[in-house]
Amino acid sequence: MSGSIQVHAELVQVEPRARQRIVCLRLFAPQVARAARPGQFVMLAPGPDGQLDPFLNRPFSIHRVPDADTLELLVAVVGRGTEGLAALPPGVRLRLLGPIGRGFDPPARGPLLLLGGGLGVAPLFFLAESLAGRPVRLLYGAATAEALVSTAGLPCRVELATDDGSAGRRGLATELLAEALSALPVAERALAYLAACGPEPMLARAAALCREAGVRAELSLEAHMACGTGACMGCARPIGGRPQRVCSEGPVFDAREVYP
Amino acid sequence: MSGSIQVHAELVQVEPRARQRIVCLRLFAPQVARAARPGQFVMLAPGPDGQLDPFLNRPFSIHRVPDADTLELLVAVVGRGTEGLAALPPGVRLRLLGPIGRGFDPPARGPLLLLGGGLGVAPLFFLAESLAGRPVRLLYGAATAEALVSTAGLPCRVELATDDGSAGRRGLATELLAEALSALPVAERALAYLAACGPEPMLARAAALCREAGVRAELSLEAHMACGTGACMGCARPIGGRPQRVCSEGPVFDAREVYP
Amino acid sequence: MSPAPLRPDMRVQIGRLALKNPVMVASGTFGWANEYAGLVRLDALGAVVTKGVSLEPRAGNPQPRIAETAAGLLNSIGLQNPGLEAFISQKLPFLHGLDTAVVVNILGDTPEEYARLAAALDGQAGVDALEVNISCPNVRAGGIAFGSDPGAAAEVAAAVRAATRLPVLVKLSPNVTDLVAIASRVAATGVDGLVLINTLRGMAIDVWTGRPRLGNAIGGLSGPAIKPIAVRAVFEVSRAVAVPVVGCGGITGWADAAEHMRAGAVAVQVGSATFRNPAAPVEVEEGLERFLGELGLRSCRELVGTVEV
Amino acid sequence: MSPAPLRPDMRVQIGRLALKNPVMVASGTFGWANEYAGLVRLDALGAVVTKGVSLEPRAGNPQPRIAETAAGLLNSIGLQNPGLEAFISQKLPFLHGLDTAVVVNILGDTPEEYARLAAALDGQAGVDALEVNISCPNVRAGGIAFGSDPGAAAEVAAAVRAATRLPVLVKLSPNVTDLVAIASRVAATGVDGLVLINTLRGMAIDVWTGRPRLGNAIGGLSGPAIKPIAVRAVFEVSRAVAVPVVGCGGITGWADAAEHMRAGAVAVQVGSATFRNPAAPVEVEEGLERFLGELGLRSCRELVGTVEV
Ligand SMILES: Cc1cc2nc3c(=O)[nH]c(=O)nc-3n(C[C@H](O)[C@H](O)[C@H](O)COP(=O)(O)OP(=O)(O)OC[C@H]3O[C@@H](n4cnc5c(N)ncnc54)[C@H](O)[C@@H]3O)c2cc1C
Ligand SMILES: Cc1cc2nc3c(=O)[nH]c(=O)nc-3n(C[C@H](O)[C@H](O)[C@H](O)COP(=O)(O)OP(=O)(O)OC[C@H]3O[C@@H](n4cnc5c(N)ncnc54)[C@H](O)[C@@H]3O)c2cc1C
Ligand SMILES: Cc1cc2nc3c(=O)[nH]c(=O)nc-3n(C[C@H](O)[C@H](O)[C@H](O)COP(=O)(O)O)c2cc1C
Ligand SMILES: Cc1cc2nc3c(=O)[nH]c(=O)nc-3n(C[C@H](O)[C@H](O)[C@H](O)COP(=O)(O)O)c2cc1C
Ligand code: FES
Ligand code: FES
Repeated sequence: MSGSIQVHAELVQVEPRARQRIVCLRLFAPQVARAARPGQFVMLAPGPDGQLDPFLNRPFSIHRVPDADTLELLVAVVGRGTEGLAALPPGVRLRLLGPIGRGFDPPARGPLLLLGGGLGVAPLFFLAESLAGRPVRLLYGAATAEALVSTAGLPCRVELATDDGSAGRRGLATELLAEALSALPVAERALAYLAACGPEPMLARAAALCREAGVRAELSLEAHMACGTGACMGCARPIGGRPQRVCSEGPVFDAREVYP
Repeated sequence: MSGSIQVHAELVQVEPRARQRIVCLRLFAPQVARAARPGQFVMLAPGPDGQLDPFLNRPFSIHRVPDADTLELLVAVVGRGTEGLAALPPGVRLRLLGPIGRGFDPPARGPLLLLGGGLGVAPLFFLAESLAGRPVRLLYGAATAEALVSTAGLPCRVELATDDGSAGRRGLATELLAEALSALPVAERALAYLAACGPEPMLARAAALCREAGVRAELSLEAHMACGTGACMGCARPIGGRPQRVCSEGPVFDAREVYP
Repeated sequence: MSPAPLRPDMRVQIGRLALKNPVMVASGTFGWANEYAGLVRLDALGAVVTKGVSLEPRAGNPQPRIAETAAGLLNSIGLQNPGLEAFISQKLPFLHGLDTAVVVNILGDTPEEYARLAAALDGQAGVDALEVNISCPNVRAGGIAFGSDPGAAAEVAAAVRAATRLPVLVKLSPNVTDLVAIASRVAATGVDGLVLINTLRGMAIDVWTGRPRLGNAIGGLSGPAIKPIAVRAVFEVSRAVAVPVVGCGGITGWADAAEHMRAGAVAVQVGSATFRNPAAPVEVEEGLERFLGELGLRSCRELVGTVEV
Repeated sequence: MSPAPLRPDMRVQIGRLALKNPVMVASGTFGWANEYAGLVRLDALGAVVTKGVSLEPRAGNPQPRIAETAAGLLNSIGLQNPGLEAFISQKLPFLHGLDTAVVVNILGDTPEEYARLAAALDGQAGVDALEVNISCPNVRAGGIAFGSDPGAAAEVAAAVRAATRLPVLVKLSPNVTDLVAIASRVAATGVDGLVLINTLRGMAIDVWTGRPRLGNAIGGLSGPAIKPIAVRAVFEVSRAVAVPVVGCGGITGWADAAEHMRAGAVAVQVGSATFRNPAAPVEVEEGLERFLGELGLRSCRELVGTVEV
């Protein structure tokens, strides 16, 4: 039994969000917005009803819920589907299925670390905003300054890393994580928590670092999806010793299940 | 050897043209517009480059050439391709191949009759405008007044017929033709000429009437097309005793070849 | 007073299997139906066809398992399923509670395995029919071999038929030279109906990395892209065999279902379309009913095989 | 000074047929090439493959002959062609004048007809190779029968091979259970290459009128919809046979051509894509050359069969 619903969401606005081709899609979808929790995602039709190509819905993390009626998605334009979406005029209505899956499960107290690589930062905005008032550090890495999305206004401390040093630290976001973890007082480590989303090598490294430090970590995974409802088994992969579906058992998993 | 060229035509405007779903597409396509002759048509991509569905280009008669740089197409919204076209925003560039085929060949003198059924009237506007100053009568039939396109400003006499009598004569355009033919002085009949475009039963009736009256008639035919260049044989049908391609040997044929 | 227009009779009979309407969901595209509870009016479906069930659990193929193609997709799920026992204990109870027919899709590596599955499901409350998958292109042993040889296909069909009192549908693969020959042999075993088509074998490659877009390299093609092949298969087979044919392949809207039925299908299955619109099967049923009304037909059976050739 | 980047070597060899680049146009989609003079830089093509030529003229099938489908189309042209004699006198002279290879597609109802065509074309100036169409789904006699039986396919191939000194390509149909078996038998006759795939058999019906959307009811499916089937066919056959394979099916852009080549094709044919964009074959060649440059490959031959499985 899925907690998702399907609506025809109105595309309110398409806004560029980084110097590279990243756009923010703002959608009017009150029922989905109200039910959404950080780390969940939606399946969005790549075009209006009746369009047969591209055929499949696209999975996108819920980037922000700026008000109770609105969803924001942060979309990297990387292929035919996202190109089509970025070019749609406001007013179009698109099928949207959501909110989908198991989101992040941060502890009620203790230090909170968020690690985002590239577009993986998308769901961490929603998470950071839901944790406003608590001690949150966002460690955010991207290839270059051009690929960074502005974090202005986020209610947390933000540290940046870029591969070429064009913004923040030169290097990987996981290097920021290694430092942040070693700076954690040993007593606090058992209470601490990491939420990470990004490329798999980054997730693997983050999982290893957190295991060493004894910090609980949750990872948001990706997989090519057809249904987004748990029905097709398209997104299933071995996690914790059995096939689990990224769409319905995830997309957020405990790091020790993913990298045992 | 085709006289057509392929261009990326800019869609300048999409304008409703009848109470029913008929739109006028105005395209900036100077090279094609300058070469166009009445009765020729174009193959227009149903969407921007890279769109794989709908797949095939659509054939449309050249409706008007309002200035040397511009083509107007009169398009009935009847299926997936025309729905997509009618919904495109101005500024889009569409592949366009044209001008294509053999157009009308009216005589240098003598009375001229144009017969249009439904959207078949499209190319007759261009023809009528090219014959401005000569004695031209346009006989124009449609199902209802809602389906009629305004003929205001055309440099010819216009007579209307609708199936339900909601505009002009109640009945068929071929009834107007029968009257016009019988009103022609017998001496003028050998000089007279009919250009007809519309549904096949109308064309068949017009051909029969003209044959009886001894009036030369040219008919513009339709066929499902793939290439529009004469290469695929998709539009070929037996005409004048041999397979002829509507796209390259037509779309305008002598009535006696089509209905021997 | 003019009489209220009658709603067309949507009931269909596929051999001994009675359905309230001709629109089912296709195996593997609707899970075990519980995934769609709350999202779709399950009771509005003619039947739910389950994901394929084997005797033992199967883990399926490596990622990626889905690759989009022009107006379709490739999948190489690899028939992941929890196995017969877990199906009966964990999946069947929910299905049993639905007010719609339940068709269990079965697959095995030998005719005996098929027979054992059929026998085991015979007594189970909630199972209304079996659909025998001899056509899945993903599993090396079994699968493609049975589906592409008339003798082997008939052997599996006969084994299942003999092992159960349940209505039996056999789902055929389009990846063959002579589908009519296979269909005829299978029909002669006394099964209740044929379902066609399963996916076509296909492949896609990432040109930049040089790697196949599916972990399993080759997968099954489905979606609107294959509809013309499916309609042709339904047309040819339904004219050649006496048993009812169920059409499947590329149905996204009611008109596609009507096309399959005109070609000769007594019922249809909606597959990949559900991925883009979970409500697609229900919308297909509703649209079909309206269409029949517009044509003035009193029963959906009147549409079957009405193509004018 | 850094050396100017070398342009990749685009030449390919298909048995004894040498082409300046690997991008041809597919039979039946480019007429006799004269239709595209003035519209396309014909000399930029690797080869022109003609519409199928038979001994006698053929009038083809009734209208409609074209029906669009999802990301593709059905055609039932019915191999309309002016016959061998008129081809030689009316079509060949123009082709001969082009600075590109000319491959004549031939079709017959018996192996003897194929042999006569092959013999007659042998001496003709301007003919660089033959492509044997044993796969067209439109003509009842011949066509489908040869293409779907390994023995018959090999018989036709051997007959053509024996009747001519020209390089011979054999074009195979995907509408078969075991394409590799047919390909192997045909390859063993000593032909220069295999071309795959021809169209898939399909059908579409107008749901309102109940009439097939093609005058001939059943036709051949082509376009992007079938690309995954074509790529799979190229992959499987190129690994199984020693003769070069030419890929055809669903190519609209350079990336599709690269996909076919990674799968195992030494060269490609662009078919239906030309209908929407006459310049497609030339754009495919240009894009492929740029792509090879980006990958740092010195020859297009280095891309062939590089899929990592
Ligand atoms: C749970 C989840 C959350 C995601 N959140 C975001 C997000 O917030 N912002 C964002 O920009 N992207 C996100 N992605 C990735 C996003 O789905 C793909 O970038 C997008 O589908 C690409 O579509 P396309 O048509 O442009 O690319 P194409 O390459 O043309 O797509 C072809 C097919 O592959 C699938 N696909 C391609 N890349 C991916 C990928 N990385 N993950 C899953 N499927 C893929 C597409 O969905 C489509 O079915 C997320 C993916 C998942 C699974
Ligand atoms: C020479 C010629 C001139 C034409 N001029 C005009 C015109 O000026 N205005 C106008 O509105 N229509 C004209 N038509 C008809 C027009 O081409 C079709 O209405 C249009 O292609 C329908 O496209 P669709 O996608 O909306 O319909 P669909 O039914 O979805 O189209 C599916 C396929 O069938 C083809 N098709 C459908 N109807 C026709 C038809 N009547 N003739 C040829 N192919 C068809 C389409 O091109 C497409 O390939 C002309 C046709 C021809 C051959
Ligand atoms: C992801 C996926 C999984 C499938 N799994 C099965 C299966 O387990 N058993 C089966 O018989 N068919 C299976 N199929 C085939 C479908 O039931 C159906 O025959 C095919 O997809 C064609 O229909 P469509 O074009 O409507 O999708 C599967 C198809 C897809 C796309
Ligand atoms: C209108 C049309 C006519 C065709 N005629 C022939 C033919 O005469 N001989 C032949 O071998 N193949 C013929 N074909 C098949 C194509 O050459 C090609 O194999 C097929 O269309 C798949 O390629 P595509 O997807 O790029 O179109 C024809 C295809 C089309 C669409
Ligand atoms: S995408 Fe279908 S099960 Fe996850
Ligand atoms: S449309 Fe191809 S020959 Fe006329």
